[in-house]
Amino acid sequence: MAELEVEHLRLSFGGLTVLDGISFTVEPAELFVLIGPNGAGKTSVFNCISGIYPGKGRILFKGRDITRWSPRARAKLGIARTFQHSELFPHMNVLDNIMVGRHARIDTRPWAEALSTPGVRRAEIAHRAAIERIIEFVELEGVRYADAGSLPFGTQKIVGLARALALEPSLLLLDEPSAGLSRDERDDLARFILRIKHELKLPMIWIEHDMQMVADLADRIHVLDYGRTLASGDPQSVLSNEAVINAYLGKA
Amino acid sequence: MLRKLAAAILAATALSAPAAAQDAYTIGLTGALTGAPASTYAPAVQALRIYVERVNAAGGINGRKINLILQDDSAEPGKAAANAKKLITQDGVILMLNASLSSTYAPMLAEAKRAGVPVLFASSVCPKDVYPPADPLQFCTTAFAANYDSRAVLDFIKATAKEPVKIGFSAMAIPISRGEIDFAEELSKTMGMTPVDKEVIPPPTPDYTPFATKIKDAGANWAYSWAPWVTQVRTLEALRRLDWKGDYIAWSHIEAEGELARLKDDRFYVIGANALFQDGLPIHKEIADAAKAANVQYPVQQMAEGWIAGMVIEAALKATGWPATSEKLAAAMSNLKVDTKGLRGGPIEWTKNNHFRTRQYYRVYKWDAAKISIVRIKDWTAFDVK
Amino acid sequence: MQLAVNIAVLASIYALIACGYVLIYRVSRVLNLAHGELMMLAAYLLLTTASSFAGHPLFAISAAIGLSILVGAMVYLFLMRKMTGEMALAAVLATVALGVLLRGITVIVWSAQQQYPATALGLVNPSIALPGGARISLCGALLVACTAVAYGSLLAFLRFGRWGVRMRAAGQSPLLAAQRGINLHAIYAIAWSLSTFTGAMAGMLIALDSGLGQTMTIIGLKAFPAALVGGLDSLAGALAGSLIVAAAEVLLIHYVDPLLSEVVPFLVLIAMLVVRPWGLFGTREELDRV
Amino acid sequence: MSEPMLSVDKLEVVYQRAITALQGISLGVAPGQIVGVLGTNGAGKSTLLRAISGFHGVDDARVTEGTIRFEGRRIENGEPHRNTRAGIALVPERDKVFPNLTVAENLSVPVASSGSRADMSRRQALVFHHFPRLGDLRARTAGLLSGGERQMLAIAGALMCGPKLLLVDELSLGLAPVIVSDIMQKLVQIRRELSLTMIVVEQSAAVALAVVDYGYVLENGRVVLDGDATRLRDHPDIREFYLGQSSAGGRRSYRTVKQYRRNRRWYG
Amino acid sequence: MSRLPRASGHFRTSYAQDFRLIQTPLERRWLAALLVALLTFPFIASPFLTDLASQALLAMVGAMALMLLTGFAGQVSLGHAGLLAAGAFTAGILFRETGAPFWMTLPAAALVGAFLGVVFGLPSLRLRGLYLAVSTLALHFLVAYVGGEYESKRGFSTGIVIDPPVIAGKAVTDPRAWYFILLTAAVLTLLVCLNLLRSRSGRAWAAIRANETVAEALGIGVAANKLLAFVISSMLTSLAGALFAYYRGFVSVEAFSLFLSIQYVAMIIIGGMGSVLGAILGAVFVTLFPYLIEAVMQLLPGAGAYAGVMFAVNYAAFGVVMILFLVLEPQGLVGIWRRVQTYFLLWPFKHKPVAGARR
Repeated sequence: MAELEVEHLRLSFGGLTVLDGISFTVEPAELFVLIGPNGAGKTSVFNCISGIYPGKGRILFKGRDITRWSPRARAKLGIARTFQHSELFPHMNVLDNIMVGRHARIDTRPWAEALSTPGVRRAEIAHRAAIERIIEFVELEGVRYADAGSLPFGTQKIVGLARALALEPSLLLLDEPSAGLSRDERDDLARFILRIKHELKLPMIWIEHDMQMVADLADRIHVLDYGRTLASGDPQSVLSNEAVINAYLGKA
Repeated sequence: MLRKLAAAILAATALSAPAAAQDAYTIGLTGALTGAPASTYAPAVQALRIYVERVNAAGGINGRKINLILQDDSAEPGKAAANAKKLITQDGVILMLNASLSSTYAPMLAEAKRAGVPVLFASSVCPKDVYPPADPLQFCTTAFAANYDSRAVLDFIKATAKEPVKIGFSAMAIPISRGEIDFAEELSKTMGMTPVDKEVIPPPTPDYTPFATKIKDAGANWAYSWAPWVTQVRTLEALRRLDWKGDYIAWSHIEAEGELARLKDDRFYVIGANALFQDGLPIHKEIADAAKAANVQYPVQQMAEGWIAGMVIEAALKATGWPATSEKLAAAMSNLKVDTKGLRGGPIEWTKNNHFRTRQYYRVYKWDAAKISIVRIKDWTAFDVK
Repeated sequence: MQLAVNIAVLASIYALIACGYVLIYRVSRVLNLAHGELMMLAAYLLLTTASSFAGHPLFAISAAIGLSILVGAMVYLFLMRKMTGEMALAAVLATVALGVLLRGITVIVWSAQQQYPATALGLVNPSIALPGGARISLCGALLVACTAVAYGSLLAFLRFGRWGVRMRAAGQSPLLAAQRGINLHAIYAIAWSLSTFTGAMAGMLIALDSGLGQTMTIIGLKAFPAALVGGLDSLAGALAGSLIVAAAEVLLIHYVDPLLSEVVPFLVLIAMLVVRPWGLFGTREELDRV
Repeated sequence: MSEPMLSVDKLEVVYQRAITALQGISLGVAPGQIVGVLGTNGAGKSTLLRAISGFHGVDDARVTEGTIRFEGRRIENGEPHRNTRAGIALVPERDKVFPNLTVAENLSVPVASSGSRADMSRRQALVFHHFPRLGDLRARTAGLLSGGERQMLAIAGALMCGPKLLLVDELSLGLAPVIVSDIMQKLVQIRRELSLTMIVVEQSAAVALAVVDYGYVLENGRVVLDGDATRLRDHPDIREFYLGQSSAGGRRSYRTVKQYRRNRRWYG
Repeated sequence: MSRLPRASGHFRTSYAQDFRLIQTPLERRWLAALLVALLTFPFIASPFLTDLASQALLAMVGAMALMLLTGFAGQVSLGHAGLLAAGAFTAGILFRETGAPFWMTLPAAALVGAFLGVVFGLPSLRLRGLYLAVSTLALHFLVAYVGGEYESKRGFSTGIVIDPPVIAGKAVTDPRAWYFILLTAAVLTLLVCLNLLRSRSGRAWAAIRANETVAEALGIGVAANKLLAFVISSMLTSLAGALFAYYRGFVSVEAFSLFLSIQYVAMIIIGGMGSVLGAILGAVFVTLFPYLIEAVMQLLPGAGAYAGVMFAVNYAAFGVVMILFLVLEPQGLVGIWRRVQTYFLLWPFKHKPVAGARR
């Protein structure tokens, strides 16, 4: 059974149609890559899957129809994402940023928190330990207590990835994680993505502009253009598709 | 946190500097000296201040000076409470004065009761507790008196009106004014008048015409307002602009004398307990000279209220003797008779049971277009206060 | 008929004050809570010029207006300019602090006493009979006229005037406006001056009509819901909002309970915020995008 | 090379008094040149353009070291409107038009250094000549324009400032390649007619390298590579990273990245 | 929120240490000294100074509550005075109508506060920033209107008088006793705030404040957490209002004017946004400042000569100082405090190395 099924997803703002009937499925532990020119609607697909935009159509996750679910409920179900510009909370340190990502997995009550009951203390410490494993996983030990806003751009993107992982997700949405990274940082990123795929066995949807990374890593590619599907399939066939080359890669 | 302590220490050193002088009668006042209602209270407080300065310049009382400490509360009760606390604990006053809105009474009295310090309301509305049976610690010199005023007003209307009275009322939306107008409305019915309309007007009102329209449309031929001056006079002005021709009577606040001359309205009566400066009594000249010498900010016509408070305080302290304590002062005040030298219709007399005055006197004035001056319509009429 | 006149006068008062809030908010996204105090200051300035130019009321009025325009520009240059880039709340608080300062200054200079600039100018304020048996005071009529003229010329200026268009541009996107060669400081200073100018007109006319005291500031605050009901960034909205609030107020006074007039503007405001949070004519803030 | 019109020397820009966005950037632009600035997202390209056009109060950014000279005058930390009036006009990446104003109003906003009415109408005629589409849409509200029309309006707005130096930020962003190359050609044409100088910032190296005379590549706030267009086009790294072409087959696959932590992380 | 380990030579060896409020022995010693100072203060200071300190402590409770809402959860409120009034009126009305004792009126006030928190918070689901501030302002006027109507309908024209609370069979009137009651209230509020801020809710608020959309996508219930912030803040504020009523022995609408709301906003801004310490410093500053000016002006030569305008000058000076703070020190008192601290920590160096410096 497919992990995620998106059927006839449509989205429009005012008169502007952003998504015009997109359909695709993501299989377990699959690295599913979404490409397309700027403004093609890739991030809008993410916003629909994570529930920020009210898209029309159907979204099924592990067989359940989540189209009408709130973003919060979807997060609880395990849909985690990163953001194009990492969107960290700049005045919080790395640790707290990642802890925020774990919000949906913590279930302490505000009244108990106000009194800092032993239960709350235990929970906080346990989650802190869990966060530390993620910090190790993505090698952020050195910047744990640094304010997120003061970090270099590349590190911020990795913190964003760690924040998404903190949810212990069952589906990971990566929005242009490599944008703005240097070649070295891209190496790191590729390493982390492969580890997530092999060690955590997570399905991922990945929006990417770096065709080289896409060609090397993707299991399947889905091409969007002006809110429509242009092509879909394995990397080789998609990247050699004439229509894709014309619309997206251009005559460079 | 450390900073907090540092600030506290700084405050301590700064505030302990002006310690209370031990060889003077220390009295303190909290009043609305800034803020929206300041125009009613600030002139009275200024008059009181010059009065005290005059007494001190003349050698004080029983050989001791009066140390009058002023505190501003901007008519905010919280501030008044803090002021009262400061006056009692820091300055050690033996008498507290209030010249502010009625909302400041409760917090101030709470502090005064705890310390056993008497409170004198000067220029602020007299609370119920000064009427018989009086609270042992509360006193009042302010001219106006709830209920008695309306009685006097309605008596005057009844005596003056030539045709059946259809009366409209105007109050400000503050409890004291609303209460008085409600009382007057009920009373008017028992006196054979027809109350046709009652407007309770919120204080921040840019235009009074909508309210005046209702009074006029109700067909009133008389209107009565007992409220802060602004409400009284602006209701009248709005009525006149609507071409209303009826008679209008209002309480004679400290602003009245200047305003009668400004409005020049033939059918606008003011009723009050203070003699206007128009009467030209010797005491009026005395006040005018003192005000001129002190270079005051406010017109001399607004000084009478504070002056009377000064006269009463002087008499009370004289009777207390030296050394003075709050208990001795309260005792002296409970048995006091002060000659107002014509500023009021008679003396201010306090007994154990009555801390208002035993008799309240009223005079009615209005502008006379023919004479181009203010004229007295009705001389002192007295009401016994029970 | 009298009711209609009452509504018109009250709406004019609110509208003339409200457009000051709108002008500043629209251009610089700052809420000026010192508007009432600036109004009051202008009226007090009139009191002073009235005594300096005794016998020349027009001269005194124009001098006072000139002074208040200057005050508006100075408020921007010496205070609000320093607040650019700060939190919106801090900027609002700065205007509150300015209000406190101005209130203190007016008491120091002019005392807390109720004053009558009309008397000082030697002006009378007769009442004019209108058809239908209604009446209006001269100042009331002037208020309506001034509001009409002020709104007419402001709307025309913003729509067709070269600098009006630039002001709108600066309000929409200050950065781009600056990159297009517009001196934002000049624009903001103009906005403050204009706002103080309209506020000054309102303050002076109200003071001429009914006297001048510290309560003027509260009137300034009362017009604020009117501006919000219409949408803080729309001049036409301010006019409509003022009409709605004034009509609600006058009709409630007349037919229901005068006491309600105090809370009516805020009730209308809350109703509005629930239905259309950005106001009648206001523009909806853009959706957040990730 | 002739005397540079604009020279940036060891520029350093700090955001919010804490975050360094540019470090020691130096570049020069000769009159009439089109200079390209390439780099990935967050490399500091837009910051560089903004530093040249001037920071605004709310940016909370400052040039902390280095200089920017325009026609010999220092303009670092100058206010945007002054720099614009000195002859530098920017076509920003986002918020490039006033959405609630009409096209005509948008064009009447700019305050030019030589702002006589005749100059303005001459410029307006020029703009409508090059972008006839804008003439047709005169009364349309800018917020309702399509992406391409909006970009044209943004360029037109900048031209109305009467610039000597035109800065264009991410022209290709969100536009179809056909439209991009169209507008690019127009820009080249306008440059020729008005003898403008230009700096073009692009993420898409393909777009930029087609028109520029000289290019700089930025990475993490530093210039890592510069040279004329041919040199850049032929540079293996550019081919690999920005043009997405594999050079001579010797490319390392991401799939084969070493699965251990790179130890150079331990040296600062 | 977890903090950077500060003192050198002190390393964290367990996750629990990340969560601790007091991190180093030095901090513990300072805290102990402060506590001793606070406990002995009323026995050294005059009753008047004790009253001032009590006022400041009461203001701290309200300021911390507002800081929680505005400084941390990012929800701007100008209706703080309305909530204080609600608490005070709950205590006053219950006392007047039913003679309910202290220990019943306080929880009632908290409940009313919680309810009003939801009411005041509902607009925040649709409105942001200044518009939200204005909606809370409007609600403030409604609360004041209801309170005022109660006062006049029941004939309490000069406010509702409340007897001092009775604890252990004794009426509490002594300034020292009140000082300790209010100190306890302030310390408890401080602990509640710190506890919330270092837990899940506190992080959620910080996230919402920084970016609502991102917070929502991360699975944070934005609406629920906003309302939670309003409810907790309003409860604390209401309690402060009830304490005010008992402390001053009265309740009246006039005591809860718009200006009071503004004073509280001034406290958190002058103190320094987004810092509990800032709320405390701001509360102390705003409470004591008028007295300081007055004291300074009394010291000036010839103070008596301009007694007539002195209060207006005092009033204006408050405006001037607020302006100076806003213009010159946007970080507030806490900014100054941190600078001083860093200066001593780093001496003889001038700048802190940037955390997580670029590779």
